[in-house]
Amino acid sequence: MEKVLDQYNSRVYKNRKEHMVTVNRNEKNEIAANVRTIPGIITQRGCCYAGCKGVVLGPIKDAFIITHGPIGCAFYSWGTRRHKAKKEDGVDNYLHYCFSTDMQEADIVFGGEKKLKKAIEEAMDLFHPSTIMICSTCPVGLIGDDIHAVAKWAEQEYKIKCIAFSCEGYKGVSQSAGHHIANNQLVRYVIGEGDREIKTKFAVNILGEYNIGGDGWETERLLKRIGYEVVSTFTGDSSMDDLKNAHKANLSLVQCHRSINYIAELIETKYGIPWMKVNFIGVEGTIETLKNIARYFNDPELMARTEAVIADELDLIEEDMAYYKSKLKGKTAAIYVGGSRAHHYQFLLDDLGVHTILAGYEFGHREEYEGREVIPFVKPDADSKNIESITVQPDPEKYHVYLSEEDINRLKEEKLLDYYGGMVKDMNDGTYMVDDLNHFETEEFLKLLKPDIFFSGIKDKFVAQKGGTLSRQLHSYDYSGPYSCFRGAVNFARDITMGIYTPAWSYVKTPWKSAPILEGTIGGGKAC
Amino acid sequence: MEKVLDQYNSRVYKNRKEHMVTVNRNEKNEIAANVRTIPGIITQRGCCYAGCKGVVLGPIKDAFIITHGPIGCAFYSWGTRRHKAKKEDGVDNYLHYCFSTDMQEADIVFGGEKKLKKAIEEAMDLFHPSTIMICSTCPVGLIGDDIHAVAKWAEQEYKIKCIAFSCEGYKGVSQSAGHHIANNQLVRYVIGEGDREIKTKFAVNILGEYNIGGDGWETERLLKRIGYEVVSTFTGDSSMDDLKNAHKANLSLVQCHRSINYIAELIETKYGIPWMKVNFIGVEGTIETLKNIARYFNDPELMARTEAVIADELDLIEEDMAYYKSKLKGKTAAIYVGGSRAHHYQFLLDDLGVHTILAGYEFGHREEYEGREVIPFVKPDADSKNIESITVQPDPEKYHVYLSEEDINRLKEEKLLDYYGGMVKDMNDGTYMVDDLNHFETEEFLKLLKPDIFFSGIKDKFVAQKGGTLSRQLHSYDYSGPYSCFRGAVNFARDITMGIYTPAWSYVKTPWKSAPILEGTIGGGKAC
Amino acid sequence: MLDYTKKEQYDRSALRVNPAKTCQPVGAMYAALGVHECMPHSHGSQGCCAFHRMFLTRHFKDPAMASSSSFTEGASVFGGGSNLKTAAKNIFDIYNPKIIAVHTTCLSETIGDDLNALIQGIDIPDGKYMVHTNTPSYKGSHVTGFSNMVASFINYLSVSSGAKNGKLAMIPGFVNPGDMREMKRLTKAMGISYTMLPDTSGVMDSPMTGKFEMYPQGGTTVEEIIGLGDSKLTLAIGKFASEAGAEALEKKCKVPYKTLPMPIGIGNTDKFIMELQSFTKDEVPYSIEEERGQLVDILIDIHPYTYNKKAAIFGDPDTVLGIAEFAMEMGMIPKYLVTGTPGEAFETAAEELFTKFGLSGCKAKAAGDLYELHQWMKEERVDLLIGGTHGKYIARAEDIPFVRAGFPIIDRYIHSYMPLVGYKGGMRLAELITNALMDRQDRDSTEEDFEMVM
Amino acid sequence: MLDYTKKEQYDRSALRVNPAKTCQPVGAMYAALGVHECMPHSHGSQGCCAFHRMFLTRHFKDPAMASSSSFTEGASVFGGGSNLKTAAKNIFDIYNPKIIAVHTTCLSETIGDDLNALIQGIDIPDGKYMVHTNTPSYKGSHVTGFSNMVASFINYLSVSSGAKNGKLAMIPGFVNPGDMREMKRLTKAMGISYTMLPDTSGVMDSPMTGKFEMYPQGGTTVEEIIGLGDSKLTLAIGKFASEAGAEALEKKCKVPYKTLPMPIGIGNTDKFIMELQSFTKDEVPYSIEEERGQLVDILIDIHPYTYNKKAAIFGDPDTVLGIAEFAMEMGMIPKYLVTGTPGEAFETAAEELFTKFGLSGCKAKAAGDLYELHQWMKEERVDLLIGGTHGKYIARAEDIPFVRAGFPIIDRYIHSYMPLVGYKGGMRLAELITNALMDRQDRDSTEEDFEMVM
Repeated sequence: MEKVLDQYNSRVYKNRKEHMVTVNRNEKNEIAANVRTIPGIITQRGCCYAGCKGVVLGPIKDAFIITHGPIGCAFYSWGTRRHKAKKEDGVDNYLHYCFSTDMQEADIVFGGEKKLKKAIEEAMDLFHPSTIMICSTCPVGLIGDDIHAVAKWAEQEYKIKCIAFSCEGYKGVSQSAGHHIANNQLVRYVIGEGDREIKTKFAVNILGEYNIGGDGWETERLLKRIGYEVVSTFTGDSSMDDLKNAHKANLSLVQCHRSINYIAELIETKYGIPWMKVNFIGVEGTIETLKNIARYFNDPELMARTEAVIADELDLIEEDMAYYKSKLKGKTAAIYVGGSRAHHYQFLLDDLGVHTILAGYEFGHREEYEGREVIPFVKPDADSKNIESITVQPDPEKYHVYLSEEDINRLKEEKLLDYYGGMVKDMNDGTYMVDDLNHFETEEFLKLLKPDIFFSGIKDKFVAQKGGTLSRQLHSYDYSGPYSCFRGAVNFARDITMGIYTPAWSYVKTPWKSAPILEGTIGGGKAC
Repeated sequence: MEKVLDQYNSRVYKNRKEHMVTVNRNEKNEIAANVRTIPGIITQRGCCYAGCKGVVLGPIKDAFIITHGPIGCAFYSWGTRRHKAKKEDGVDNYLHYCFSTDMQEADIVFGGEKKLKKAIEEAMDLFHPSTIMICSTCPVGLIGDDIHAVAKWAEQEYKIKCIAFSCEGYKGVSQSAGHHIANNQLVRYVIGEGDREIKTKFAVNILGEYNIGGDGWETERLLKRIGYEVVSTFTGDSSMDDLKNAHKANLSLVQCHRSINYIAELIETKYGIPWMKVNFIGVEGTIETLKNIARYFNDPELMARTEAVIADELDLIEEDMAYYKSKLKGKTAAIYVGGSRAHHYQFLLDDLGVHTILAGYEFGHREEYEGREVIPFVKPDADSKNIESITVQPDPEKYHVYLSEEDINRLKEEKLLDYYGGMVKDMNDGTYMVDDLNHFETEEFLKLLKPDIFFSGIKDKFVAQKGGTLSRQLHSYDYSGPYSCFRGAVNFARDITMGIYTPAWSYVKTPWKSAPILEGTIGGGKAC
Repeated sequence: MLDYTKKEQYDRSALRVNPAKTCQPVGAMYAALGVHECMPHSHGSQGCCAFHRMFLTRHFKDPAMASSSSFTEGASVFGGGSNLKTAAKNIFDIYNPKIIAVHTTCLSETIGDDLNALIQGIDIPDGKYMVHTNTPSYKGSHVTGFSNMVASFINYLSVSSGAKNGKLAMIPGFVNPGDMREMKRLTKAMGISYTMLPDTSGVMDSPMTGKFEMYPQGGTTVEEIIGLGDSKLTLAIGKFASEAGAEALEKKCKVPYKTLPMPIGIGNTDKFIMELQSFTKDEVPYSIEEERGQLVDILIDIHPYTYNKKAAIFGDPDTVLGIAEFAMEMGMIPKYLVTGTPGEAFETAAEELFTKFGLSGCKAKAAGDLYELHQWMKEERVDLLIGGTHGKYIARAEDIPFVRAGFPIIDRYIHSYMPLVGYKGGMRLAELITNALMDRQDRDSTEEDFEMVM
Repeated sequence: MLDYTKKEQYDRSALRVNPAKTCQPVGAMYAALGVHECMPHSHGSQGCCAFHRMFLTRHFKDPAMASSSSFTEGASVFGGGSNLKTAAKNIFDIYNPKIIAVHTTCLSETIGDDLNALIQGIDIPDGKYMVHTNTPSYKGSHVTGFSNMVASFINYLSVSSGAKNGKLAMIPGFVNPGDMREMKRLTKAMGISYTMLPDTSGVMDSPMTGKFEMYPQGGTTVEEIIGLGDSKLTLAIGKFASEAGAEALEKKCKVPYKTLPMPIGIGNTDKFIMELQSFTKDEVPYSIEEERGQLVDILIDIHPYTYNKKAAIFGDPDTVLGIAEFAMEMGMIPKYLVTGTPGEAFETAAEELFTKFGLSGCKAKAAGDLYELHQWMKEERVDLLIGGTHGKYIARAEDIPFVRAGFPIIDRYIHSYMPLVGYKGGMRLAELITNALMDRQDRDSTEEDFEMVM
C-alpha cells in the first residue's frame, strides 16, 4: 500500500492514506469515506444527478422524468443503466424515452422555468403521464429556477403527481447525495399514498434493488416461491402505485444499504415497519438471508417452505457451481464498485473459491465499510450538511407492527433488524480496503496485486484489460445477468469463467518479440 | 457488321457471316442457326444437360432428379435458375435440394450403374419420392451406363415412376438438344397418364413457361381471371400430376417455342389438341394473345370477359407505364438470350418506346428467326441427327377435338394455330440479327452500336457493364420479376429505368483524369 | 417499443424527446484525446467527466482518460479557480502529461469562471502546456465542443514562424480512428506531408499489449500543433466539426483553408482526392484510381437493391450529409435527415443535395430529435434507418432494417476500426447497407421466393 | 424449407445430397484467371465452360473470361484433338492472350485425350504459351483443380536459372482477390520481394473504367512464373489448394517450400508473419504489430458474445480450418466442420485443432455434404452457421444466424473485396460473427431485455 501512496505528493498522500486500510481484524480499520475527491485526481465517481435520476428514480417505469438542464445529462442517462422493466397493463412505461428541457443559452440567462412549464405542457399533450418528475442539473441551481414551484403548478394545472428533485450535479461528493435527495422526496410525496389490498402477512418491501440485469425479478421469483408477497421494490421494475403502497408491508428488506437506508429508516419511524439488511448475492448469502427473513416472520410453515425451496434451488445449480468452482478455485479478485456490491460480491466469490484481495466503494459511507455502529462517530462536513435530512413522525392511521415490541427489540439486539455490519467484518486480514479508488491507484494496485479479475465499471474496465487483467463491470454486469440468488450465481460464475478462460488472453504477447528468428517446421509444413 | 467480321480469320469469317443478318424486309433474311460453335470462340451457349435438366425438367417440383455424373453439373444447376414453385398439400417439392451420384474415378472405370442403383435406394429410404428422374452427364454416355435399364429396375423395385434422360452435355450444339430429349421422354412417359376432371371447356396447357421470376404465376392469374382453366404448365411450378393431365386441355399455348414445340406437336398428333403460339411479354403482345385465345374458343361471354379484363388490367398499369415510357422513349436495346425471349421482349420494349437494334438467340433454330415456314428447308446435320426424334399415333381413347376440323383448318390458315412466324418479321430494316452472338462480337457490337441496354445473361452482363453499357439478365431477370403480362411489364419498365438512371454511371469517369489541376472553391469551402 | 410515439405532427418548442445530440464537453474531450500526451480536463462537477468518459468508452471500447475539477457546492458558489489550480498540480504530478486541455461545463460557464485568467494564474511546469476551450453545454452540441477544442489548441499553440513547412494541415472531423487512418493513408499515398489534428488513431483504437499506457502512441504532438502555423493549407473536413479550427489557424497564422464535405461516398471522396492533388500537383496513384473504380463498379452492381430505397439518416451533421450524398449516389432516397446539432447550414446543405440529385419530398432538420424522426417514419415509412445505437428502438418499433453508422455506437463492437470515409469506406458502407436490405428481403420472402442467387 | 431433411442418421454411400464442393475445372479456371493475359480454356463440351464462367461471375460479379473446345458428339467419339487445335488458333487470333491455360473435363478425361501430345502438335505463335492441367471432375473438387492448375503453370513454365533472385514465391490458396491483396500488403510491409501465383486481384475485382478489358491489369505475368524457379522459398498457403504447386516448384527447380495454414485469425496470421520474418530477417514493422494488438483487443472485448457459442462451418478445407481456428480463438466451439473436398488431412488437421483447444464433441468431415451437416445441426443445434451461400437454406430452415464466408457467395455483393486473412481480415470476420450473434440477441430479446448498451 505504501508503494502506491509513496508516489503521491504530500497533500495527496495525506488525503489518500486515510482512504486506505489494510484489514486487520484486531484493529478498528477506520477509513475515510464520503468526502470530496481531490480535484485532478481521476476518480470514477459520478454526481448527485446520477445518483438521484440515474439510480433511484430512473427505474420507476411510469414516472415521466424530465431532466431540466442542458441536453447532456438526460442523454447520458438514457437507456444506459439496465434497470429492466416489463410492460404491464394499465401502467405506462417510459424507460425507452429520454425527456429533457435541453436548456439553451437564453434559458440560462433569463431563467428556465418558462421552458420547463412549456415542456410539461407538451408532455401532457403528447404522453398524458400520471406522474411527472423534474430532475435539475448543475446550472439550474445556480440560476435559481424554482422547480418545486413549477411542480406544484403542474399538480394543480393537470391534476397529476409532479415531484421536483433538486439534484444538481455539484451537490455532495458523489452519487450518494442524489440517493438521499431521491429518498427524501419519495418518503415525502409517494410512500403511504396507496391503498392496495395486501393478501398475505408475509408482505415485504425490497429496498435498494434496481433490477439491474433482472436481479430484482430473480429475487422476487424466489421470495414468491417461498410464499412472500412483494409489496414494492425500490425501485426496480416498479410503478408509482407499487411505491405508494410500501407502507403496507410487514418488513423492509434492504439490499443496497447505501442508496436506500434513508427510506428504510423513515418508513420504520413513520409506519412501524422494521428493516433487515439482506443480501441476495451469493449462494450462502442468499440462504442466510432467506433464513433470516423466515426467522422474522417466525412461521413454521414458512420456515419449512424456506428450507424446501433452498434445497430445491440448490439442487438445480449444484452441478454447475461445482464445475465453475473447479475452474475458479484459488483465483483472486479486486472489487471496486458503487455501493454495496463490493461487499455482496465477496460472498459470491467465496462460494466459488475466489479470494477478494482488495475492495472498495465509489460512494459508500463509513458504515458500509465499518458497520452502522460507526454512525455516531461520523462527523458531518460542509458537503454532507448541504444535503437536506428530513424527519418524520409516526403516521397515526398507517402505523402498524407485525411483531411485538419485545420481539423486535430482541431481533434488533441480535442485529437481525435495523443493522448493517459493513464490509470489513467479512474481509480477511491483510486484504485491502480502499475508498474512492482512483485511476492511479487502480493501475498501481493491479500491477502490485495482480488479481485474476478486477470488478469495476466501464471507465476502468479497459484500463485493467489493457494491462492484461480481466475486468467485469459490476454496475452493468457487462450486459449479462441476473446475478442474484441461486440461478444468478451460476450466471455470474459462467461469466467470469469465460472471461478468465477466454483464449484471446494467450495471444496478448506478440510472438515475434519473444522468438525473433524462428526457423523450422511451422503448421505441419515441411522443413526446407 | 462487316466491321465486326473483318477482324476474323477467313474460316471464322465465313462461318460467322452466315449467323449474321442485317434485316431487310424485302429479302429472305436467311440465317444459320442451331449449328455447332467453332471451338475457341467464346460462346455463351450451354449444353444438352443444361437444356434438359436445367430448363425443362428442373421446375417439376415433385420430380426427384438425380444427376448421374461427377458433382459439378448437379451443383451448378442447384437453385440457380429461378423457376419458382409453391408448396402444395400432398405434393413433394424438391427444388431446394440437389441430388447427384457424385461419380468418382472408380465409377468411371468400372461403370456407374451400381452406384446409381444404390443412390436410388438411398433416395427411396430417405425421401420416398413418387417420381425419380435420372439425368446423365458427359462421361455416362461414354462409359456406357444403361440408365434406362436402371430406371426400369427402379420402377419395378419401388413401384414408382422413374424416367431416364440421356442428356450428356456433348449432345447437340447447345441447350436445344436437351429440350428435345426432355420433351421426348415427357411425351413418352408422362403426358396422358392423368385422369383429372376438367371443369371448364376453356381448358388450356401453357407450354414453354418455366415460371422464372414468377412469370407463370402472373400468366395463370390473368388466364384464370378471364375464365380459363390451366390444366398444366410445362413446366413452371408443376407437379407430375399436372403434366400427366396435359392431354385433357382443349388448346396448348406455346410461350417458349424453342424449348417445347416438340411436345406441342406431339400432343396435337396424339390427343388432337392444337397449339397456338402466344406471347405474354409486353402489354400489346399480351392483349393480342388474349384476343387470339378467345378467338379460338369462340365464346361471346369469354370474349366479353377478355375485353373487360384487358381494360381493367390496363387501367391499373397505365399511369406507371406512361411514366416509365417518358423516361425510356428513344433508348435503344440489344438483346441476346436463350430462346424466344429475344423475340418476345422486343414487344415489351416497343411498348416503352425502346428500339431494339440487335437481337439474337443463344440456341434458337432457324424457325425462331425466320418462322416455321422455313422448316422444310432446314437441313439436318450430324449434330441434329444424333438427337432422337419420336413419332406418335393418335390415342384412340384420349384423342379429342374442341373445334371442328374445318374451323381448325381455317385458323391454321390464318396462322393462328400451329404456326410461329419467328423474330425477323417483327424487326425493323437495318437492325441486326445475330445467332450465337459470341464474346468478341458482343464487345464489338456494343462499341459500334452503343445501345443503352444490353439484355443478356450473367456471363456477358459484366462485360457489357465494364464497357459502360447497362446490362440486364433476361435469363434470371437479375433476380427480379415477374415480367409477364400487364403487371410484369411495369416491373420490367421499373427495372430498366432504374438501371439506366442509376447515378453511379455518372461516376465512371475519374474526375482527376479530365481535370488534372483543379483549383478554386470546392464543396462550399472558401478559396485561399 | 416506443408505444407512445404518435404519428400526428405536434410542434414542440420546449420538450426534447430522445435527443440526437449530446453536450459540448464530450466532443472537447474526444478532440483532446487526439493530442499525444494530453490530459483532457473537465472543469465542472465530476459527474460530467464520468458521463463523458463512460460514453466515449462505450463507443470505442477503449479507455478514455480524463480528469475533473470535481466541483462541490462550495466551488459552485465561490468559483472553480482553486479547484483548477489543485487539479493542475495533481495532474502534472501524478499523470505527467505534456499538456492539459481544459474544457468547461455548463456549471463553470454559468458560474462565469474566466479560464484564461485562471490558467494564467497557474504555475505550469517547464515544457508543459495548459490550454482551455469554452464548451457551454447549453449551446451547440458535442460537435461544437469538438470544434471548439480544436480551435483552442490552435489558438493557444500554433505559431507562424514565417517560413512555410510545405505541410498540409488536416482537421478530420468528428470521426472514428478508423476514418482518420483512412484519410491519412490516402494523404500518404498522394505523397503529402501533413499534420492531422486531432488524431485519435492509436489512442482510441490502441492495441492490446498487456500494458496499460496512459498516453498511447497515437495523437498529434504538441510540436506538430505548434508547427501547424507554418502549414501551406488547411483542409477542414466537415464544416460543422472542423471549420472553426481552420478559421482559427487562418486568423492566427494566415494559413489559408478549404472546407470539404466529409469524404463519404464517391463524389465527396473525389473532392478530397482532387484537393490533395491540387495541393501536391502530383498524379493520383493508380492504387487510388483502382479503389475508386472498384467502388463505382460495386455501386452499379448493387443498384437493383438500393435504387429508390428510402432511408432515414440521423447523427452528426457532417456525417449525415456525407452518408446522405452517398445514399443518393447509390440511387437511394434519403427521405429524412436529422441531426440534433443546431445550425441552418445543415438544412441548406441538405436541400442543395436534394436539388443536385433531383429529389423532392425529402426532409432535413437540424436541432431535431429522434422522436420527431420517428413520427415522420410513421407518417411515411422508409426502407432503412441509418444512425447510431439510439436508432435501435425505432428500428425495432417499426421493424425497419438498421445500419449502425456514426456516433455513438454503444451496442456493437469493432465499428470504430472500420472507416466509412474514402472509397474503401464507401465499400464498407455499401456492404452494410446492401446487406441490411438483402437480409430483409431474404427474411420477408416466402419460401418460394427465397433466392439462391442475388 | 428443406422439409425432407431428417434428424436421424443414415449412412449414404451413393447419393450426394446438397454438395459442399463442385468439380475441378472451375478451380482451374479461377487459378488461370490469376495469370496476366491468360485465357483459361475448358477442354470439353461447352456447357462446362458456361457453368464455370457463370459460377465465378456470380461470386465475383465481374467477367470471368474463358473459352471452350466445344465438343460435340463427334469429338466425344474421335477425341478432342482437332477441336483443341482449332480452338488454339482462334483464341490466339481473336483474343490474343499471352498464354492459354487448358484444363480438362470429365468428358475429355474419360475419352482419354493426351493433352501433352495434343499441345505439342499445336503451332503456338512466337512468344505465346500454352499449358494444360488435368482436372478430371470425378476426382477431388474445385480446390483440387485450382491446385493442379497452379502446379501445371509451374511445371510448364518455371525455370531455375541457377541464380536465386531472392524472391519469395507465394501461392495464396483458393481465396478472394481481397485476401490476395491483404497477403501482398503484409508481405510488402515486411519489405519482401515476392511473386504471388495465382493473383486474381486486379482481375476478378477490377475497377469500372468504362472500358472492358479482356486482360485487366492484374494477374501473375508469365515472366514472373518463369522466374519462380529462382525463388528462395515458396510459401504454400493452405495445404489443399497450394501444396501441389509448391511441391512442383521444389521438384522442378529445387525451391524449398513451407506449407502454412490459411492466415485466418491470430495464430495462423502469426505463423504467416513469423514465416515472412524468418525469410527477411528484418524486424516486423510496428504497423503490423499494432494491427495484431488491435485484433487481440477486439477478441477480448467481444468474448462475452462469442464464448462457448457453437458454430457449424462448411466450405473449402483450408478456409474452413482457418475459420475454425479463429472461432476457437474467439472462444467459440466449432461444433461441425464440413468440406465437400475429399482428403483425410482435413479431418486430421481438425482433430489436432480440437485437441489444441481442449475441445471434445466436435465433428469434422471431409467429402461431406450439406444434407449431413443439416442432420447434425438438427441433432444438436448450433448458434451460428458459417459458409457460402448454399448454407442459407439450412439457416432459414433452422432459424440460425448465418455468416457468409468462403466460396461461393452468390447472393451477396462486395465480399470478394474484403479480406478474411490477416489481422485486418480477422477484424472483419470477428465483426461479421459478432454482429450476427448480437443481431440475433436483439431480435430474440423481449422488449424489457432489449439492450441499449452491449
